[in-house]
Amino acid sequence: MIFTWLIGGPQGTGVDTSANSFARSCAYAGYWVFGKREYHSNIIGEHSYFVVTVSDKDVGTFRDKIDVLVSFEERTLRTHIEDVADGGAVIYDEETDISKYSDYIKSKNLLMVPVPYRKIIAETSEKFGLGDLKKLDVMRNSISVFASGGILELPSHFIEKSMDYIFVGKRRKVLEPNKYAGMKGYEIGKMFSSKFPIKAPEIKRTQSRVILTGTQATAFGKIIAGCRFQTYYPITPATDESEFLESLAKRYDFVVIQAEDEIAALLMSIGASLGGARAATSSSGPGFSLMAEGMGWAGMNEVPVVIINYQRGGPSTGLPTRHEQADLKFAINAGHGEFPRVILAPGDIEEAMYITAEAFNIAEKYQLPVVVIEDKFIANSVRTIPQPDMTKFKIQRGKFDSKVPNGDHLLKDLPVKVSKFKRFELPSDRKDYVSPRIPLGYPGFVFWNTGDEHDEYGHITEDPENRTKMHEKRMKKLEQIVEETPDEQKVSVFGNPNSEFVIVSWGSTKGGIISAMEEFADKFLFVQVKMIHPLDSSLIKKYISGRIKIAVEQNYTAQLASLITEKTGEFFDYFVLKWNGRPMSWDDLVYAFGKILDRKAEKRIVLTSGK
Amino acid sequence: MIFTWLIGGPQGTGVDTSANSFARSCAYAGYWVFGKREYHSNIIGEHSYFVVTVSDKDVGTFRDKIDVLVSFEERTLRTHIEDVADGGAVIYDEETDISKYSDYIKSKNLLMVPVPYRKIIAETSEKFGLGDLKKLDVMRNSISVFASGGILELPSHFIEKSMDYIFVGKRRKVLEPNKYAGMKGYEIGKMFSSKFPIKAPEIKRTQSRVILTGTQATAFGKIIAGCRFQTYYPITPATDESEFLESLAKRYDFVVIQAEDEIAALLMSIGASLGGARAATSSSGPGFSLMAEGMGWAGMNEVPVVIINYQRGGPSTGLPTRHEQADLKFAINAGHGEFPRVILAPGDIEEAMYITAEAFNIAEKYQLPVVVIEDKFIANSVRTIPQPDMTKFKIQRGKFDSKVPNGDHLLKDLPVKVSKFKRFELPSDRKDYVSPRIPLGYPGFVFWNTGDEHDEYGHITEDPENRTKMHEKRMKKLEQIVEETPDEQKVSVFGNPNSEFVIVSWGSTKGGIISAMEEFADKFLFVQVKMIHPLDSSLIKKYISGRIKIAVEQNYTAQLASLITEKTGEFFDYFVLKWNGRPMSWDDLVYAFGKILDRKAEKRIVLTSGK
Amino acid sequence: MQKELYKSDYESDWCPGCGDFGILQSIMQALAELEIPPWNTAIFSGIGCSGKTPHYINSYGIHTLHGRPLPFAIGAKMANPSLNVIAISGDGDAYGIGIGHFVNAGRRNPDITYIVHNNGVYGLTKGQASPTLKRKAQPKSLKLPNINDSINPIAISISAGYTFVARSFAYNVKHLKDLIKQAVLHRGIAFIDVLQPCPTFNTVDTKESYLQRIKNLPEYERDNISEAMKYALDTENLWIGVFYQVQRESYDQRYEEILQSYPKNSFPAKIDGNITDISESLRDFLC
Amino acid sequence: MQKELYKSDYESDWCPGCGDFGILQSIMQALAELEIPPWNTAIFSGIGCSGKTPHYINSYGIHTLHGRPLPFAIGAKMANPSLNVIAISGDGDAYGIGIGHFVNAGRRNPDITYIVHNNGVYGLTKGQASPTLKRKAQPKSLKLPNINDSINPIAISISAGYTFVARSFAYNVKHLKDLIKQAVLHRGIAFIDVLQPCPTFNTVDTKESYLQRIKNLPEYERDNISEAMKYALDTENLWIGVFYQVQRESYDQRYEEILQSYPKNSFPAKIDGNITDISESLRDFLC
Ligand SMILES: Cc1ncc(C[n+]2csc(CCOP(=O)(O)OP(=O)(O)O)c2C)c(N)n1
Ligand SMILES: Cc1ncc(C[n+]2csc(CCOP(=O)(O)OP(=O)(O)O)c2C)c(N)n1
Ligand code: SF4
Ligand code: SF4
Ligand SMILES: [Mg+2]
Ligand SMILES: [Mg+2]
Repeated sequence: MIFTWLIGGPQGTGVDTSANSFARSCAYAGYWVFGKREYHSNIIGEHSYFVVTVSDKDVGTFRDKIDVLVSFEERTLRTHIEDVADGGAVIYDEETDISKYSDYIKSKNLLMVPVPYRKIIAETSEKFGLGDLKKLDVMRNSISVFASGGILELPSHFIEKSMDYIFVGKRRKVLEPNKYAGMKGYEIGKMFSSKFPIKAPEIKRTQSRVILTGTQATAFGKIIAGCRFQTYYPITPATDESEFLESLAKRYDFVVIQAEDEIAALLMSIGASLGGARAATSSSGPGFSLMAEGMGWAGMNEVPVVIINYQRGGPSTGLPTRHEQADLKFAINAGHGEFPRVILAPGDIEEAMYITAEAFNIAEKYQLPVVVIEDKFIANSVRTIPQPDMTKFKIQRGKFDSKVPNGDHLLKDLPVKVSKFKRFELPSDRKDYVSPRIPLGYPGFVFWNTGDEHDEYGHITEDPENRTKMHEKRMKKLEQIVEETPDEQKVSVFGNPNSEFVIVSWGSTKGGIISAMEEFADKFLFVQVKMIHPLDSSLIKKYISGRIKIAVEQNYTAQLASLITEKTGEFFDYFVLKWNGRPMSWDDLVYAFGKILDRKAEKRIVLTSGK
Repeated sequence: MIFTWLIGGPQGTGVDTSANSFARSCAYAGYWVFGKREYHSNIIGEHSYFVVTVSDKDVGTFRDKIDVLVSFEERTLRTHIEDVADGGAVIYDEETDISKYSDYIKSKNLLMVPVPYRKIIAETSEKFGLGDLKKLDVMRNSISVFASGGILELPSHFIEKSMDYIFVGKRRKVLEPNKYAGMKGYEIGKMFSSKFPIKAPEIKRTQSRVILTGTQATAFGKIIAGCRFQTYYPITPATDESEFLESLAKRYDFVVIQAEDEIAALLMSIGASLGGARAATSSSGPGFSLMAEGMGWAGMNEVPVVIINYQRGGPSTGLPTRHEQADLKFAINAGHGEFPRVILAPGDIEEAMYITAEAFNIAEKYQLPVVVIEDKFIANSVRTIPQPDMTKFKIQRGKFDSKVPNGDHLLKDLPVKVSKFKRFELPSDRKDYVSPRIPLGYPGFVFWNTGDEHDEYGHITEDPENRTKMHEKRMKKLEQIVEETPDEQKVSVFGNPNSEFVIVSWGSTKGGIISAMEEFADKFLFVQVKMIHPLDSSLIKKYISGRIKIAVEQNYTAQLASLITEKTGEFFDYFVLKWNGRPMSWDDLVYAFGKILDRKAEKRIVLTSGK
Repeated sequence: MQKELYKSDYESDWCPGCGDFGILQSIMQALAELEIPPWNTAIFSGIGCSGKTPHYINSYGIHTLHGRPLPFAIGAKMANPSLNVIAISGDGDAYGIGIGHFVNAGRRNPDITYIVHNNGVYGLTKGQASPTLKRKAQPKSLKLPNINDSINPIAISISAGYTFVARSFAYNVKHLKDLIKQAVLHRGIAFIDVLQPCPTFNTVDTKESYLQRIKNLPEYERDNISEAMKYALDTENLWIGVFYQVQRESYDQRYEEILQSYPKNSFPAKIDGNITDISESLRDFLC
Repeated sequence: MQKELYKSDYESDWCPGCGDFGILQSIMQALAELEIPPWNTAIFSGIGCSGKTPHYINSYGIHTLHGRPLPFAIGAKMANPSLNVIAISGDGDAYGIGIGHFVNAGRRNPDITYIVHNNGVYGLTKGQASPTLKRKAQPKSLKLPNINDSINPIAISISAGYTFVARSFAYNVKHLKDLIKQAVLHRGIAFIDVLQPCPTFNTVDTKESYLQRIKNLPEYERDNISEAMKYALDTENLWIGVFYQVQRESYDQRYEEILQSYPKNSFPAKIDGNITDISESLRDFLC
């Protein structure tokens, strides 16, 4: 069982909150949910919408066809009615004139559910003595969520529970009126439920789940990993993560700094890392573009630091609130000169948590910057995931001696003698290129760092022999990482290992691909690349060579595919691409895969769905 | 005939000037010269040196073996004596104790030429009444250049002529003393000339030549092309170009702006370009790393702008005064998201001029940022080149209507009516993706620009259909460029078209490769890639496929080779690499090519010569 | 000229009641009253709600990068000094990420009008603290009270060498319009900090709270820097009007002085098919 | 402690007579007199001749990026507030490319000492004009007279909220050393602009010309901002000493106030193999 619910409305009028409360209600009732948010780079007024997919099985994608459309103004109706599935339900304001859609409604056999928003609100206002009706307009949200529940026969107490969660703080005082008005809507919905085939009764489950957005999951990954230092500069869609961390700052003694720009954001984190902290920064394209120089410094000085880049539509300011995966090659090559770095790409919200946590281990183990490359679709979507299993993860700080003073003791007790620490000790072992590390302030020692080429102590030197070795020491870490990282951290593989076709993709396309593949039983193998740089090219080659290769990416140039060609010499046969700022839907992928199987596809399949 | 002359000494004591004057003297005498400069990131004191290669044929490389070593202090002698060729000459201060080198001198049969610097200076001082001997120490330079001339029987009036050129302005008053002291040195040199086989008499030539550094040639390229707006922020080795332009600013009414940082430098140039100027900025790695965001804006808004990136040793501050070619992939991918740009790589000083000039045509024709990627070796070397042929080049501004007001006329005469200009008109023609362009201030019209995705007028829009088209319009320009650019602007090809081996390289390795190939008559084909992005992969494939492929690059990862593999699927067989901050010498390349021909080479040949 | 001529047909999407509307009106009115034809003005903006302003005006409008309108604007002005160039920022744009360009522009004195929409928050990214928000203030979106002190843009601009420094209030269109007219006519960099209520996010610095604290600057010689600084440093009151004005050669005038016949000869849009003859310069390098 | 303990064995390569030597001596002497063990100090520098300073000192020395020592230093200080953190810049580094960080640090008041080697030029890149070079000055390397006005770092730092603002002269080691000691002891951001002759390139602002213009600041209450500003704006004389000092909570103190037990609990180097239990926070998301 799976259905799609969409709510739309002017930005800033509660659409997101409604969608979240509907998603939660379904989750409370035992369903898996996945919610996708579409909004403008605008504060109030532009049309935004939210699609919630509800299923009795885990779900990580959305469909173009809507089963329940929720509207409370004309624009949403106009924009989305043609996407409603045959026999779907449409909740609308009874005062809207729907006559111009009547032919369409009939032809699609839509179940039209008129809701007397104004009347319900007026009645509620009177009952609770709330006054000004204009200000109460926002109640349409609750009413429509409850009405949806009614149609679906979703037990109303789950919706009430989600309202309890959402109406906190100053909003608490309007909780009861919202529930009251909501139940009016619920009753209306219920009147139509008999005509609607989809039902959402409570279902049993054994497992505890949480419902998280990608930015929340990423933030939790940081906390789990012991990161206590985050810098940021506001930018969509990255900011949500930092603000979420700020909301938890007191609980975890987490230092979140709003820097003056992204240059400073990264450098502050590098400074904190030198001081011994697990430190991170999060941004999106335009901010990430300002970090190239800082990344090079961290690479040169072998400083562990974690950078989250939430990709959005580019180039430049681009489509600030829309989805794209086009920063990959930039991330791999950002910064002049050559230095080692790692690029990790979680494919969904759950992975966003674990891979982010793991990023700190890799950063410290190999002493380099790690970029976790996410995107707007992961960042702003919500999804139910199994309650995180803390035992899955262990903090590993590599060759770091963290026994440092923390201000507890008197400096007088400590040594006055100073020794020079070989922070960049050249390897004696041809398999291990990582040097021991201590933080600034480590008693009895000193070292130097410099962006210049340096000797083992970190002092500037232009000596050509030292240069040949030091540069090689740093670069060799990339080979070491490929060697030492378990395959399952590098790729995830799904589908039929004997299939003729292989799909290769990265990041948030994962959920859609897995779901769409199910339509074509056993026809595809799917390789999700999680560690994109350094790329384990023989591992990839093993999976792709000899098969018909399909690249699925949300960009114009098929960046991962071209990287794989560079490393393996294998060319892709098909490119399934989309760059209109909207994520690939399940329908998109089913269409593309179907075409390919039917041998009717062009080499480049450019997808354009979405509003 | 070819010989190598090296002068060394503490930085800031005139070594460069001496080398330039020696090179000029030889050039006046009819020779082709090539001079390579090695120096530290330091102002006064560290050891620097300059190698001048002199030949009766055009020369664009240097050799490790020195025929004439010029020193006036112990350190230079110690550092370089072991590089002197058998039977080579060594000019040194007669007061230096050379006994510890005597065995070596004997074994190599070196011609030791002691110069009584102190005595000559004292005598000169007395004759001209100059006083303070310490301050006159710098005369050692002139003396040693003249002494070299004496040994080589280079007619002394050529050296005098170069002194006339160099001692200008405040230094004019020391011209005569320098000549006088110099002639004393000349006489000493001459006393040894009979024992030295290499001679540099005047030779005839038909052609006029100029002697230029790479930065000067690049600056001239800009002037020729009508660029009158340059921004910069000081950085080695790029600054020389901007300072040279400043020295010519009055003559050409050239606006050179020292910006507050490289971010502003690029953006000011973009602003000037919007105003109608041909505008450029020049920097090196660390500065270039700050330009990623600005490049994206220019790409998004289709603004022509020329960026010169003089690569130096990276990453980070790296080796600020040393050579490397490691910014290529960064240049191709700089900036989040996808946008079109062009990367051009001149291979020598002459090409630096013509390709820079051409860069403005390409930038304006296709309305995008063009990066001319040079390097320290081109920037700081000097070379004789045929006098530039102005007829080779034509300014082409593409679809730019430059009939703009320039302040001459009264605004009152001009229209008050305004029309919206379709600055980003979508193509009607499937082969031409470039829209008409007018500058800011063009009477009667207005348009908008934005880093956001935009409609044809330049207004923000998040519409998915428009996005699909606009993004494609921009990206398609890359294909258009490959299509329309003549092959000879994309690559230069040297050597034997039927050879089994093909060498592929880019940038300043060119001179060395061509020279070294001559040692192995007809064994190699050499493809120098000049337009690296967009890459004409079928053109490249045509040359490389079926041959044994050798990549020659001054970096660790063989960036061009990996790009070619990405685009053609062809793997390279050998990688000749060097990343110690020193350019590849002729000897380096002869060694590497020889090994490869002998089938004795490892896949990666890492070169490490140089001091 | 008619103000309507300056109104573009692109629809604004600011929140109802936003102070930006007042600033937009003031700019259009000032340009109309100064009779500058629309195509002779180029307006450069940064990123933010404020950054959208040029799209709403029927002039050349360049919506640049966050924090960077000034360098773009300076480049354009130097390429064509006859353009009327205006730069627009939000307070995050100008005083946060962009303050490097802000300060450095003072040393150049380009002939540009710079209008900063000062609303105490990062509007477009949903209400984080901007550099002008007071320490410990906690408007609606902040998860924790503001940890930073607020910046003093007036004192900084005077210290940085700005030759025209003023402040106004977004809802006082007449006052602001008059200042913009003076700023455009001022030869050199003219900076106006505009107190701009953001009713959506800045629940601390509201229209009402501004109105309570706003005072008109008294009479004094506007080139008296210590007097100007006195009012700049008084952060109890919100003084509006021109704090400081002085004449100093503008950036284009400085180049005009140094070069032979800039901008006439070098105005670069004039170049055509003929390449520049460099033989005179090459003479030095002949060999 | 002995000054020698602070001397590293890495050889300096500054030009003979460079003012940087005096600054280096002053720093080492101040640290010795304050008895701060070498390993408890971390010195962050930018890029330039000045930027090499940490290599010559036997402390943790972090030679960062051009214009960026402050953000690095702030990060380290916040991760370990018990470190003694010093930042060093050249004038190009601090007042040119780095002025954005310079101004923004004023709002945070991190407990850092910031020493700027003010030599009027970009030393390491061979003598271009720095932001402190006077307009129309033309030291040796400049092809044209300086086109920009000079910046006033004292006035800007006071305007930006710095809580300790001072100036000294590189050749007056005692004066500078005493200021550095005060600066290190000051809780908050302490800024010292050091007039530093660059005999190699700055042929305009020479040791002699500085000596003629230097004057000791008179007595006044150091927290009097208008008095401080008066001397800051007087550019005829080169006033040295402390212009301004005031107590305001430092950046780490501000976080200490807001968080539960920062830095003790969050001092992050302490984390070990155990992951943080997030179940309390997850409770909100259970469904
Ligand atoms: C380099 C970069 N970082 C971050 C952003 C995201 N961003 C968009 S608007 C904005 C802040 C806007 O605040 P302000 O400048 O005060 O303008 P307002 O919206 O308040 O008018 C930011 C940080 C960006 N576009 N570019
Ligand atoms: C991003 C960047 N741009 C430019 C440079 C080149 N650079 C090195 S030192 C320097 C200027 C140094 O001047 P200043 O800061 O005054 O220090 P000084 O050498 O005078 O002590 C510059 C611009 C760089 N390293 N990084
Ligand atoms: S968020 Fe604030 S500044 Fe932005 S449009 Fe709305 S009210 Fe105006
Ligand atoms: S160039 Fe100037 S600042 Fe740099 S070391 Fe030499 S004298 Fe000192
Ligand atoms: Mg703002
Ligand atoms: Mg300096």
